[in-house]
Amino acid sequence: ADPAPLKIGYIPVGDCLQFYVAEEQGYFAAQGLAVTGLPMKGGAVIAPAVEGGELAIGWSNTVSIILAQAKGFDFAFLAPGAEGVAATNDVHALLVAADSKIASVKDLAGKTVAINTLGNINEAAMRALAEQAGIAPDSIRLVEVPFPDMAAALSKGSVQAALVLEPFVTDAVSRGAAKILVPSPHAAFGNPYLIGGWFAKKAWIKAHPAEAAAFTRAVTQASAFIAAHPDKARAILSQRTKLAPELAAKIVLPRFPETLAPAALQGVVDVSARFGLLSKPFPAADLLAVPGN
Amino acid sequence: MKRLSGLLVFCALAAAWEGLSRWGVVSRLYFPPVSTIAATFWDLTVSGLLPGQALSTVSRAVAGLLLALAVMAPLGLAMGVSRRLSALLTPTVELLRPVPPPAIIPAAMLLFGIGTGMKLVVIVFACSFPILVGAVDGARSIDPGFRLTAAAYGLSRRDLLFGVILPAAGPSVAAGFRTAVPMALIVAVLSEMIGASSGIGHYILRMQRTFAIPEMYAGVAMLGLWGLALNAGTQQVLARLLRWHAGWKGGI
Amino acid sequence: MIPPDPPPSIEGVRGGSSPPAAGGLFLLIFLLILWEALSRLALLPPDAVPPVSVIGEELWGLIISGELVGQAGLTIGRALAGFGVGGVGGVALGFACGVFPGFGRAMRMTVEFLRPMPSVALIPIGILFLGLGFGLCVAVAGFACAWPAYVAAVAGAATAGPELRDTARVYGLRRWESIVFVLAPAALPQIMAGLRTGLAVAVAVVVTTEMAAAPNGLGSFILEASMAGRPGRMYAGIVAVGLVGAGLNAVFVALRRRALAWMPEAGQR
Amino acid sequence: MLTIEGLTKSYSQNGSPATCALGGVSFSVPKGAFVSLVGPSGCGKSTLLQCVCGLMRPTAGRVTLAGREISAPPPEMALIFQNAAASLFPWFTILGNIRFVLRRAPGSKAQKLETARSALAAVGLADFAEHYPWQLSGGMQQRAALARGLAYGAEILLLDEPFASVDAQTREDLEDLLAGVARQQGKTVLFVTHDIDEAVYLADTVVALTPPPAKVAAILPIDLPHPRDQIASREDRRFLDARKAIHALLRRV
Amino acid sequence: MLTIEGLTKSYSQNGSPATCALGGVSFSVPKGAFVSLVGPSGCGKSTLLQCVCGLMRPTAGRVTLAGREISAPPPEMALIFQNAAASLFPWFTILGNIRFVLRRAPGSKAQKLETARSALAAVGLADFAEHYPWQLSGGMQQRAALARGLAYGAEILLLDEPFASVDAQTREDLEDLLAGVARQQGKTVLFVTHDIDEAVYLADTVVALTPPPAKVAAILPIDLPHPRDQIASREDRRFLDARKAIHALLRRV
Ligand SMILES: Nc1ncnc2c1ncn2[C@@H]1O[C@H](COP(=O)(O)OP(=O)(O)OP(=O)(O)O)[C@@H](O)[C@H]1O
Ligand SMILES: Nc1ncnc2c1ncn2[C@@H]1O[C@H](COP(=O)(O)OP(=O)(O)OP(=O)(O)O)[C@@H](O)[C@H]1O
Ligand SMILES: [Mg+2]
Ligand SMILES: [Mg+2]
Repeated sequence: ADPAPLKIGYIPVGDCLQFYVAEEQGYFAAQGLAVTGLPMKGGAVIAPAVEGGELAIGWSNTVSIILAQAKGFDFAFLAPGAEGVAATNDVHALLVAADSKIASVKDLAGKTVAINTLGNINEAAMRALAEQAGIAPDSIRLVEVPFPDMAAALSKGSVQAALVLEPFVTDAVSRGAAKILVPSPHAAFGNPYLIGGWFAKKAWIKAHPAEAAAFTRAVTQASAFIAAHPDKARAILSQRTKLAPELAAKIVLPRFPETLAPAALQGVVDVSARFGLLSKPFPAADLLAVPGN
Repeated sequence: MKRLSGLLVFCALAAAWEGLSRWGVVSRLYFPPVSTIAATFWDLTVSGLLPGQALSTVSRAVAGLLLALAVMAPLGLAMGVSRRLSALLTPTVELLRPVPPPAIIPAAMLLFGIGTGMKLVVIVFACSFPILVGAVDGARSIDPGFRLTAAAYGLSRRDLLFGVILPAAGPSVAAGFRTAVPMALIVAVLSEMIGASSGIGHYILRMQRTFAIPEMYAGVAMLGLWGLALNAGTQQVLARLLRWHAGWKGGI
Repeated sequence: MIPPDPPPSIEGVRGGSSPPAAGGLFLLIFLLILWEALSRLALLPPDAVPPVSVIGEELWGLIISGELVGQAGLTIGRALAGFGVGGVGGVALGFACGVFPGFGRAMRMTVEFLRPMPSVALIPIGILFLGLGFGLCVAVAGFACAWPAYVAAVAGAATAGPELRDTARVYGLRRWESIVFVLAPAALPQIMAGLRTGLAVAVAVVVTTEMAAAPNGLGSFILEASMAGRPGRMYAGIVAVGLVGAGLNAVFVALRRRALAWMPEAGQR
Repeated sequence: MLTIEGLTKSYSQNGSPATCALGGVSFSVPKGAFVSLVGPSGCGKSTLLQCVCGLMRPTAGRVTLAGREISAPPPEMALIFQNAAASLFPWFTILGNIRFVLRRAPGSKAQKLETARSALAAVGLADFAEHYPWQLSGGMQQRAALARGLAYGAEILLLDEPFASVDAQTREDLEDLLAGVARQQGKTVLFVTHDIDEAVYLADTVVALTPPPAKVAAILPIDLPHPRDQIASREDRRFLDARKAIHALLRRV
Repeated sequence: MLTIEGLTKSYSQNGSPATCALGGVSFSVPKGAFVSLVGPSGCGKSTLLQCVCGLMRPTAGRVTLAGREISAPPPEMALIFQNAAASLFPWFTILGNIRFVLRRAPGSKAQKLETARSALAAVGLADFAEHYPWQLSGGMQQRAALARGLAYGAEILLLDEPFASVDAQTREDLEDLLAGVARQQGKTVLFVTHDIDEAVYLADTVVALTPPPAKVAAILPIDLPHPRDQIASREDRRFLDARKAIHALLRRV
C-alpha cells in the first residue's frame, strides 16, 4: 500500500537540521513515510496548524509546548529535537555591541535587551540570568526584535544587549559588529537541555502509532547521521536554508540527541514556572509520548 | 424596536458561538465561549492593561496620521494647483503608491531599527497616499466658477489659497483622511506585531503565542472598539469642520 | 455612521493621468541615482540599503530563474481569489443592506463590530480550519477587502435619486426591475471605487498573511530574504509586490472603464 | 375625467411639526383638456402631481380617474419630472431609456422599438437615439424625457415644470411641440408651471393655487384660438387680460 | 464709457479645430446706461462678458474703459456669474461671502461690514446674513450674489443671465430690484440674457447677437418710460413691438 502522506511543519533554521537530513538521506521514505515538509514562520503558526489537523507533526521550542500544556492543549513531544550543551553546542549567545562598555549581566540593570519573542524560552533565560547576576529579573527591559535585526539594533544602540541565535551570532561576531557577553545564556535550564522538538497531538499519536514510531525512527537516524558526518550535515543545511556556505561552515550547531529524556526538559519547566510564565511546574514526563514505549 | 433588531441579530450570533463552543462543536481551546471572552475582557479592562496597551497603539497611529496629513495635504494641494509640480512628482508617487505598506515593514526595520521611528515611518507611508490623492483631487476639481469669482473680485493669491482652494478641497482631503484612519490603525498593529514591547498588536500576538486565547480575543475586541471610536471621532471632527459641506451637498 | 467617501484617485478628474512629463521621469531617475550613490559611498548602510543596481540585478536574476514569477503567481492567485470572495460578499451584503433598510438595521450592529477587526490577528484561528496556504490567504484577504466593498455598496444603494426611483414606478416597473435596472447601475460607480480599494487591501493582506503564515508567496519570500540576511532579495521582493499591486490595479481600472462606459467620464470617481 | 377632491397633504418630519403642503385642493381635468396649474414656488405643485399619479398617499381627499380611486401609478398616466436630467437613466441611451419604460407594455419587441423611435422623431431627436443623456444639452434632455412620456402611450400626461431650466428660445420651441403633440394625439394634460405667461399660453384652463397650504385660488378658462403662436397669441388682448388677472390674483393672496 | 471693438475669441482645444465663439463684436455701453445683450444659447455671451471683465484675453479686438484697455479685472467692474449657486462660496455665510470679496477694498473693517450689511439690506436679505448659501432658496442665492456685486462698489455691473434659473415670480421681483438699484445708484449695467422679454423690459438699449461666431445683429434702443411695471410695461405697444422685432431678428438669422 502507498504510504499515507504526512505533513510536517518545521522552521527553516539550523535547529531543524534533522528534518533536512532525514529528507536528503531518504530516511522518511525508508521508514515507509511520504513526508511533505512545510517551512513555517514559527511555533505560533505551527501549533494551531497541528491543533487543527493541517499538520500531523510540527517542530516547536519547548517553552511553547509547556505553555500549551498548561492551557489544556494535548500536545506531546514524540521525537527529540535540538539540545543545547554548554561550551560545545551553544547556539544562543547574549551579545553586546562591539564597542559596548557593558562587562557583565549586572550592568544590564535598567537597560534594554532584545529577545526574539516575549514569553518564550529566551524570556525565561534572561530572567534566570538576571537572578543569577543578583539583579531583579524585571530590572531588565525586554523588547521583541527578530533575530536578523538584532545586530542592527545593537549597533544603532536601540538595545544594549541581544539574545541571539545562530547563524546570526557567528555572522555578527565575525563581522565585528558585536561581541559575546554570555556564551551560554541558557545554562539555567540544565546541561544538556532540550531547545525544541517534534510534537503532535496526543490523540494523533494514539491513532497513528505506526507512523509516529516510523517518524521518530527517521529523526533518530538523522541525529545519528549528523553526529557522524557533521560536514555533510552542514552542507545540507547551507544548501537547504540558502545560508552562505562560509557561514554554514562556521556556525555552532545544537546537538541532536537520539533519545528524548525527561531530564532535559524538566529544567525548562521549572525555570518557566519560577519566572511566572507558568503558574506551577509539572512533571516533564507528561509532555513526552515517545511512540513504541 | 427598530434599534432592537440589530441587537437581536448580534446577540443571536454571540449565543450561537457560545453554544458551538460549549457543546464542543468547535475547538474550545481556540474558540472559547463568548462568556469567557467577555469576562476576560472585563477583567483586563478594569485592570487597565488592555486600555493602556491600546492607547499606545492608537497614539502612534494618530501621530502617524497627523504627520502624514501635515506633509501630504499641502503637497497634494500644491500638486493639484500646479500642473508642473504634479507632472514632476506623479511618476515617483505612482511608483510608490502600489506597494502594500506591510511589505515595507522588513525594509523599514533594516533602515530605522525597531523603535517608534520605524513604526511611524510605516504608518506615515501607509497614510500618505490616500491623503495625497485626496488633496490632489480636491484641488484639481475645484469648480472653476470659484476661481473665476476670486479673479473677478481681484483677490490676492494668498486669499485664493486660504479662502478658496483650501476650503474647496477640504472635503476631498477629508475623504482621503478617512480612508487613511483604519489603515493607520491596521499598520500600527502590524508593525507592533513585528517589533515592539508594547501596544495592542504586540499584546494580541503574545497572547496568541502563549496560548492565552481568551486574552487574545479580548485584545482583538479592544482593538475593534478603538477602531470604532477612532472612526467615529474622526467623523465627528470632520463633520464639524465641514458642516458647510454636508449642508451644501445635502441641502440644495 | 456616514460611510467614508470612496477614495479619490489621482487620475480621477480628467479621466487619465496627466502625461508623465519628462521632468517627472528625470526626478525619478535622479532619485534612483542618488540612492545608488549614497549606498555605494556607504552614506546609507549598504547592508540595509543595497545600491539600486544590485537590487535590479537581483530582481532580474530572480525573474529569469522564474523563482519570483512563481511566487508572484501564487500571491496574485490568492489575492484575486480573496478579492473575488470578499468583494462579491461585501457588495452583496452592502447592497442588500442599502436596498432593504430592515435588513440593513438588523445587520448593522454585527457589521460595525466586525468591521474594525484586524484580519491579521485572526490568522492563527484561520489556520485551524483553512490550513496554511490558499484557503487561509483567501479567507483573511476576503474578510479584509469585504468591508470597503460593503461600505461602498451601502452608500451606492442610496445613489439613485428619487426621480429615478419614481420614474421606474410611474412607468409600472416591478420592484425587482427597479432594483436590477435602476438601483444597481446607479450604485455601480461607487461600488467600483470600493472594489478598487478592496483590491489594494486584498494584495496587502495576502502579503501580510504570507509573511505571517504561508510557506510561499511574495510575502513569505520577502520575510525569508530578510531572515536570511539578504536585503537585495528582500528589496527585489518588495518591488515585485509593488508591481503586482500596480498591475492588478491597472487591470481593474481598465475593466471599470468598460463597465462604466456609459458615464460622462468613465473612470471618474 | 380626472377628479381631484379635497386633496390634503402634510409632511410629518420626525420631531418637527408637520408641513401642510396641500390644504384641500379640488378641481377636475376633463378628458382631452389641457389644464395648467400655476402657483408660487413651494406651494405644493409637485406634491399635488405626485398624489395625482399615485406615487404618494394624500393625508386626506382622493384622486379618481374615471371613477376609480388612484392608489398606485396607473398605466394611463405618465409623469414628466421637474428635473429631466435627474429622471433620465444615465446608463441607458436615449432610446434605451424609452425602451426600458416600455418593458411592461404589450406588443412585440419590434413594435416597441418602432414606438420609441417615432416618439424620438416627434421631438426631433431621431439622430440622437444612441446618445447618452449627458451627451445632450439641457433642452434636448427635456425633449428626451418628453419623448419617453409620449412613447409610454399614456392618455394623461402630468408635467412638472418641464421647461423651467431651459433657455428661452428652446423653451418656446418645446412649448409649441408639446401643444402640437397633445392636440394631435388627443392627450389629457395637467401642466405645472410657475410662469404665468406659459400657463396661459398653453392651456385651455388655468388653475391657480394659493401659497401653502395650497388651495385653489381661481379656475380660469382661456379662450384663445388654437393653434397658438408665440408672437401673435401673446399679443392677443385675451392673453394679456388673463395674464393680468392671474398676476393680480397671485400677488394679492 | 465702456467700448468693445472688434472682439474676437477662438477657443483652441488641443487637437480639435478651434471653436470661434466671437467673430468681431463691437458696441459700446455709455456711462449709466442699462444695456441688454441677447442672443441664442451658446453664441458666446458668457465669453464676451469674461473678455470685457478681463478674465480672458480676446483673440483679437479690445475692450476699453474710459480709454484704458482692460487686461485684468478692474476694480470698477463686478461680474455676476451665470450660476449664482456655483459662484457663492459655500463655506462662507452670505455675509462672509461679501466680506471676503471686500478684503482688498480700501476702508476699515467696520466700514466694510457696514457696506456688506447695507448691500444685503438692499436685496432684502438682512435677516439671512449668517445663513450659508445652501440654506437659501435659488432666488435668495441669486439676490445674495447680486448683493455681493453691489457691495463691491463697482460702477459697472456685468450680469450673466442672473435670473435664468429662478422661478417666474421671484424673477419678476429680482428684475425690479435690479432696475431700481441700478437707477438709484447710477450704475452702468451690461445685462446678458437669452430671454427677449426680459432684455426689453429692463434695458435702455438691446444688443442682439447672431449665432456663433457671434456678431452684432442689431442694436435697438428701447424707449419705454422708467420706472417700468411688470403688467403695464409689458402690455405697452412699444414693448410688444421691440419684442417682436428682436424675435424676428433672432429667428431669421
Ligand atoms: N419630502 C418632503 N418632506 C417634507 N416637506 C416637504 C417634502 N417635499 C416637499 N416638502 C414641502 O412641501 C411644500 C411643497 O413642496 P413642493 O415641492 O410640492 O412645492 P412646489 O410647488 O412643487 O415647489 P416648486 O415650484 O419650487 O417646485 C414645501 O414647503 C416643501 O418644503
Ligand atoms: N473653455 C472653453 N473651451 C472651448 N470652447 C468653449 C469654452 N467655453 C465656451 N466654449 C464654446 O464657445 C461657445 C460660446 O460659449 P459661451 O458660454 O460664451 O456661450 P453663451 O452664449 O454664454 O451660452 P449660454 O447662453 O448657454 O450661457 C460655445 O460654442 C462653447 O461651446
Ligand atoms: Mg415642484
Ligand atoms: Mg453663458
